[in-house]
Amino acid sequence: MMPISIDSLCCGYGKHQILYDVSFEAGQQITVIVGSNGSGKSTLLKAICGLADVYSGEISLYDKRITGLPTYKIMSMVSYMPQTNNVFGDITIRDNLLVASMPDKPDWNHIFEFFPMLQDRLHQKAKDLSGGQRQLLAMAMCISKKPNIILFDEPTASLSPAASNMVLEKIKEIQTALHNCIVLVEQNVKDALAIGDRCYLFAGGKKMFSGKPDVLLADKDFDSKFLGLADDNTS
Amino acid sequence: MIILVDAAIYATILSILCVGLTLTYKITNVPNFAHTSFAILGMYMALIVTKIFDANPYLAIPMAFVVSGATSLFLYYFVLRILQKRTKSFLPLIVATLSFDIFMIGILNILADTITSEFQVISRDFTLRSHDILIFDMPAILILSLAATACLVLGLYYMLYKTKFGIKMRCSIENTSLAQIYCINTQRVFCVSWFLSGGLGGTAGVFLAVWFQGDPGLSVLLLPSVFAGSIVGGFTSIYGSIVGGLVIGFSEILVTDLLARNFGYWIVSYRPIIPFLFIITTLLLWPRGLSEIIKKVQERI
Amino acid sequence: MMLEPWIIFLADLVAIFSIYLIINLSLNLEFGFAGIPNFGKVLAVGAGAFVMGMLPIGLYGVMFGMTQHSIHDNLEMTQLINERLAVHPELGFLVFGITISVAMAVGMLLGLLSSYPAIRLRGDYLAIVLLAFGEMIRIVGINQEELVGGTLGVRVPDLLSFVPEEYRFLMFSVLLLGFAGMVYFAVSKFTGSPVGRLLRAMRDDETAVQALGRDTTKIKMKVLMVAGMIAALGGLLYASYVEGVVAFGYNRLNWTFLPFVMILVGGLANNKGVLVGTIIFVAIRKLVIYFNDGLDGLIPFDIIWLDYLLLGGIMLVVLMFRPKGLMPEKPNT
Amino acid sequence: MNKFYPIIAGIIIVIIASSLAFYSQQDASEMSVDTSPNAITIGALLPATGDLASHGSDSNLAVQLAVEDFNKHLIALDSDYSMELIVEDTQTDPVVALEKIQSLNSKGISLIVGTQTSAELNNIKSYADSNGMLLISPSSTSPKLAIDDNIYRLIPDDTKQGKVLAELFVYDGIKVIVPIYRGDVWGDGLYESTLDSFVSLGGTVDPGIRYSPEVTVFSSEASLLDGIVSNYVQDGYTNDEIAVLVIGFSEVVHLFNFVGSYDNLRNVSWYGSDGSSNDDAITSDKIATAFATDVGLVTTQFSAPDSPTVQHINQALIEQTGSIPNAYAYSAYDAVWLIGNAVLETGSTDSAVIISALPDVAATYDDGAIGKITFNDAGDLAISNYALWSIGEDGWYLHGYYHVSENAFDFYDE
Repeated sequence: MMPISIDSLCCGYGKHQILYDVSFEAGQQITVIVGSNGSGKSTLLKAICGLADVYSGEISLYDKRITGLPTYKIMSMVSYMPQTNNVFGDITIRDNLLVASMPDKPDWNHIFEFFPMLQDRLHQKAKDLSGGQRQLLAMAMCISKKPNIILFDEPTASLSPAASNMVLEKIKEIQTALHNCIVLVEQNVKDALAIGDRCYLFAGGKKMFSGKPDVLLADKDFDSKFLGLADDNTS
Repeated sequence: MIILVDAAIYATILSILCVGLTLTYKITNVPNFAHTSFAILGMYMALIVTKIFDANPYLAIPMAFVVSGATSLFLYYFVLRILQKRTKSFLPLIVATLSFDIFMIGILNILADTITSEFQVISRDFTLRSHDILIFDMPAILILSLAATACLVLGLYYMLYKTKFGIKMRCSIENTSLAQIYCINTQRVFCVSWFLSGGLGGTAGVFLAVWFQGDPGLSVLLLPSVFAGSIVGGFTSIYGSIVGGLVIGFSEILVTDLLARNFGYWIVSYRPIIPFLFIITTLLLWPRGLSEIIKKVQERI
Repeated sequence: MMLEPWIIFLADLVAIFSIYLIINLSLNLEFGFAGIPNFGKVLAVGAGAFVMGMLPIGLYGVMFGMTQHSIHDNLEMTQLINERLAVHPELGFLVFGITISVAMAVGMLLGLLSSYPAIRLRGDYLAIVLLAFGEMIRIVGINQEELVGGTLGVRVPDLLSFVPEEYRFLMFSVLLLGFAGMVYFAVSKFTGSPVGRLLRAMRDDETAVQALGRDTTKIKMKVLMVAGMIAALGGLLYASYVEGVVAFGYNRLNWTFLPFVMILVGGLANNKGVLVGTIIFVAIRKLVIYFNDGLDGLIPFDIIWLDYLLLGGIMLVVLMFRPKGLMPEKPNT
Repeated sequence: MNKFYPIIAGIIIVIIASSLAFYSQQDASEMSVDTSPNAITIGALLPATGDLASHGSDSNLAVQLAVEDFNKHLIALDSDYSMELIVEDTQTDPVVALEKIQSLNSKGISLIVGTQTSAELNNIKSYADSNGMLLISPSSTSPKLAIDDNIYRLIPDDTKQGKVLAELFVYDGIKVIVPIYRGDVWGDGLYESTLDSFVSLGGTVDPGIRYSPEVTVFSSEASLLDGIVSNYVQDGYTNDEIAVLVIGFSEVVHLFNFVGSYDNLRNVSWYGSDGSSNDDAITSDKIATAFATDVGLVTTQFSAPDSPTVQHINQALIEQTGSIPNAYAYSAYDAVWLIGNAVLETGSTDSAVIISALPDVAATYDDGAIGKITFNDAGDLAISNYALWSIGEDGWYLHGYYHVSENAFDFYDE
């Protein structure tokens, strides 16, 4: 039983189609999705969460069909960390975590085990945190319900190299500890592939490659192929 | 002295209305031009309770809260929610609330006609002031409207900061899609807010009935003052709107009085212009309202 | 000899349609094309009417050497003037021409005034400020008797005094249609030119237009001035059509809200849409007024309120089901 | 681009076709308007919302009653005529009033009762004149509209009432009048005429307070009024020499609720106008009644106070609204009868015939609610006696009477 299985999905926003006939599977491991800007990798995550318009195809979580369900219902099975605006800035860190674990009370020990730095900042407002800290808080919010599936949308975007390493290591740590299904969308290709167990390459809204990361990394033409695709898309 | 009491009552009632208006603007970004019609609906509830059931007007508050709240919810759920899905522009929303207001004028007039024809009760230009009671030798309306405003301040604080629903509400306001990601049924939060906003309007309406002269047409006349209060308060700050309502209420009465005594009584008939002047100056000079003014004053000091 | 009822109906419809078309075109210029939600449309419309109420009677007074007070002896004076104009129609047209230019200049100035907030504010805040601007004219008009007779209003000398009485309103409808046609032609030319495209570009992405080196502030000012001119013309024509100005009538419902509804019904940034929206709305409203007494007795409440329920209800339905109007803006033209 | 022209053309054709279709259907089936030669169709242009809604609804009911009564009268006469009524709401808005009169005109209705205010009348006057429509206003009192035209006004213009009020002040020994009045056509007009009359009789009139009809709460007005009155007290006038004249409609109740808190204002006499005469809104409110009795409020109202017609109207309207109608309702009632009688007299429903016949018809009409109707050259009610009303324990009572021909008062309760 696959945590996530997607069958020939076409989706987009309103009349703008983004993904074309994409099939996708993720197991209890870290699945990395790479691709250039606009290749539709983030849209895939949004489609799973019910935030994009699905035109055709099926999305199932543990064999349960979820296409068309409202977001707040899907989210009881999945945690999703958006790329930006992923914490509530106007409320305290404590309240952020409270919201994230509703309807239950947060398991503080579980959260502080992974993110000890949050412990003494509980009453700070989230908007007062630095960029890296904010990403950590967002991740903490994602794991507060101990979900079986976590979707990370470019968690390292706009972070310094040191902070992004920290974030990626955290993701690895979470997966090792919880043995759950993690889908990671990344621009930071090489670092992401290093922690991934399986990877997908998207371009122009279509799946170009899927398999072990080392295969992709080992591909001699990787750089040129990848960058070439990127060029195609940005031009 | 008397005028201060009068002004205090007017100002507190106004601030309750401003809170309702601000609440829905803050949460769903709709400047609700039909807001005062909920208050007029509340006024008629008070009339019905007082004249038909022969009870104290304040007993109408629960009924007014529910009826006006339900009307407000209707407007949101069946009109604005759908409209917001179809268009991103704010203008159809404004026009929709204005249209709803026209519709409400029809409904309120039918209600007034029915009250008169069925129960022979005067239902236009009515006032229930003589049904007010005295508490500690003061008109109950003064005590109750002050108490209601105080309750509103404390109650909203408690609700927004101490309850789970309050946190959900603040999250939904700040970032609707993120709130959905964290399993918050934002639609329900919005609906509750509209219900609350309408309910507050209805409650204010009961107070209005005891102090003002009620008529279906009052809604249009009251609207500028309510908007001015909310805007002076910053339009998105709930506490600001309470203060804004008080500022407008007191200024409309005391400033008119002061100006008339100093510059001549012809000024009195220009009174309806006061809220508009407040709206224009606030939005042009300090669009974020009182908080911005306070900040600027602090910087100077 | 009375006219046939259907001619009367059509003539009245054409008159109201033409006046609203002129005002709606100017609103569409501001809101549809330039994205400025002028919720104070009544300001320029009212100003145009006020000029019509003040200027001609004063001019004729000087011309004919009248000693009466233009406001206190207003009725007597207009009657005398109308008698003279019946003999000398050319004087009427001369004064009418002068009045139009003055009214348009005033409308332009008010457009300039509206541009002050329009440059500084956006969206609903701007709409509310302009709404407040618009309310001023009515309140001042009611309270300053010297302007247009305060609460009673004034009468306006009739340009068409030389036309036989029973054909006067029919003739005026034709005249109004002519004006509306001219305005429509001019506005279409304007919006069809590169300026129209620039306006729409500014509405959609102001920074991009600024990046191209265009001064959006100036563009907004110009648009508001042009639109103010047209709206003032509309107000002036209404005042001359009814031969009177009553400050009470220049309220936000009649001259701001209804025009917005009409352009939303028709479709923004599309002059043909505005034309369609105006005719549909004016016609529906006239037909509702005309036929609603036929329902008397069929509904459980006073027929009068049906007007409100229908007006409110129809607008809500249109907004909800055709939020972009009947003729939506065509992309990339 | 060009495909839109057919759409526009189509829409216009549909609209024109539908309106024509309706018309032809109407001629055939007499759907909404009875166009048979024996139908007297009257239009009523009265406000149901807006500033003067409460008066409009009284007049509206009175017009409906009059049509009912006149139809009974026609049956009694065994006449072929029958009377029909179409009521339109002007919303107290001059722009809407024009739309509504246009609609009436296109239905072929040119005998109209309305409008309530002089401002609306001003906006539709040319339209009515050009289209040869008769307008009988039950309540437009502005002296500035007193000219010879198609408009009749079944009400004396305000100069008459102003004079009565001034005479009353002199009679009661009042030296100073402090007016508080409604800033609309009616209030402005009555204020000016009272001022002129009283000053010419040697009295003093304070500029007073002109409040906006859009005012929602009377706190500052009450406080300012108190200030003005106390200034006159300080200037050495006794309380008996100062009076407040309130020129307003039902909002007077609201005002009384506020002024009651000020001692100065309780100690002087108060006078009112036809706008508040017989207004049950005052007597149904405890505070307002107590205040009015306290200050001995006296109000003036034109009309014959005790005629059977007035009692008939009162009875019928109390049944529907629970309160005595305002005075304009009597004029509205008479307006319908005048039109009806004129049709019977002339045997024509043509408005031009009716317009010219109206003064003669009025002269022979004796059962009017407002008494004997004589029009002056401008088509306004020429003479009217005035009743003086006061509030006692049992509500409104007739306090006195002013005979215009003798320029003298009769008081009933002294």
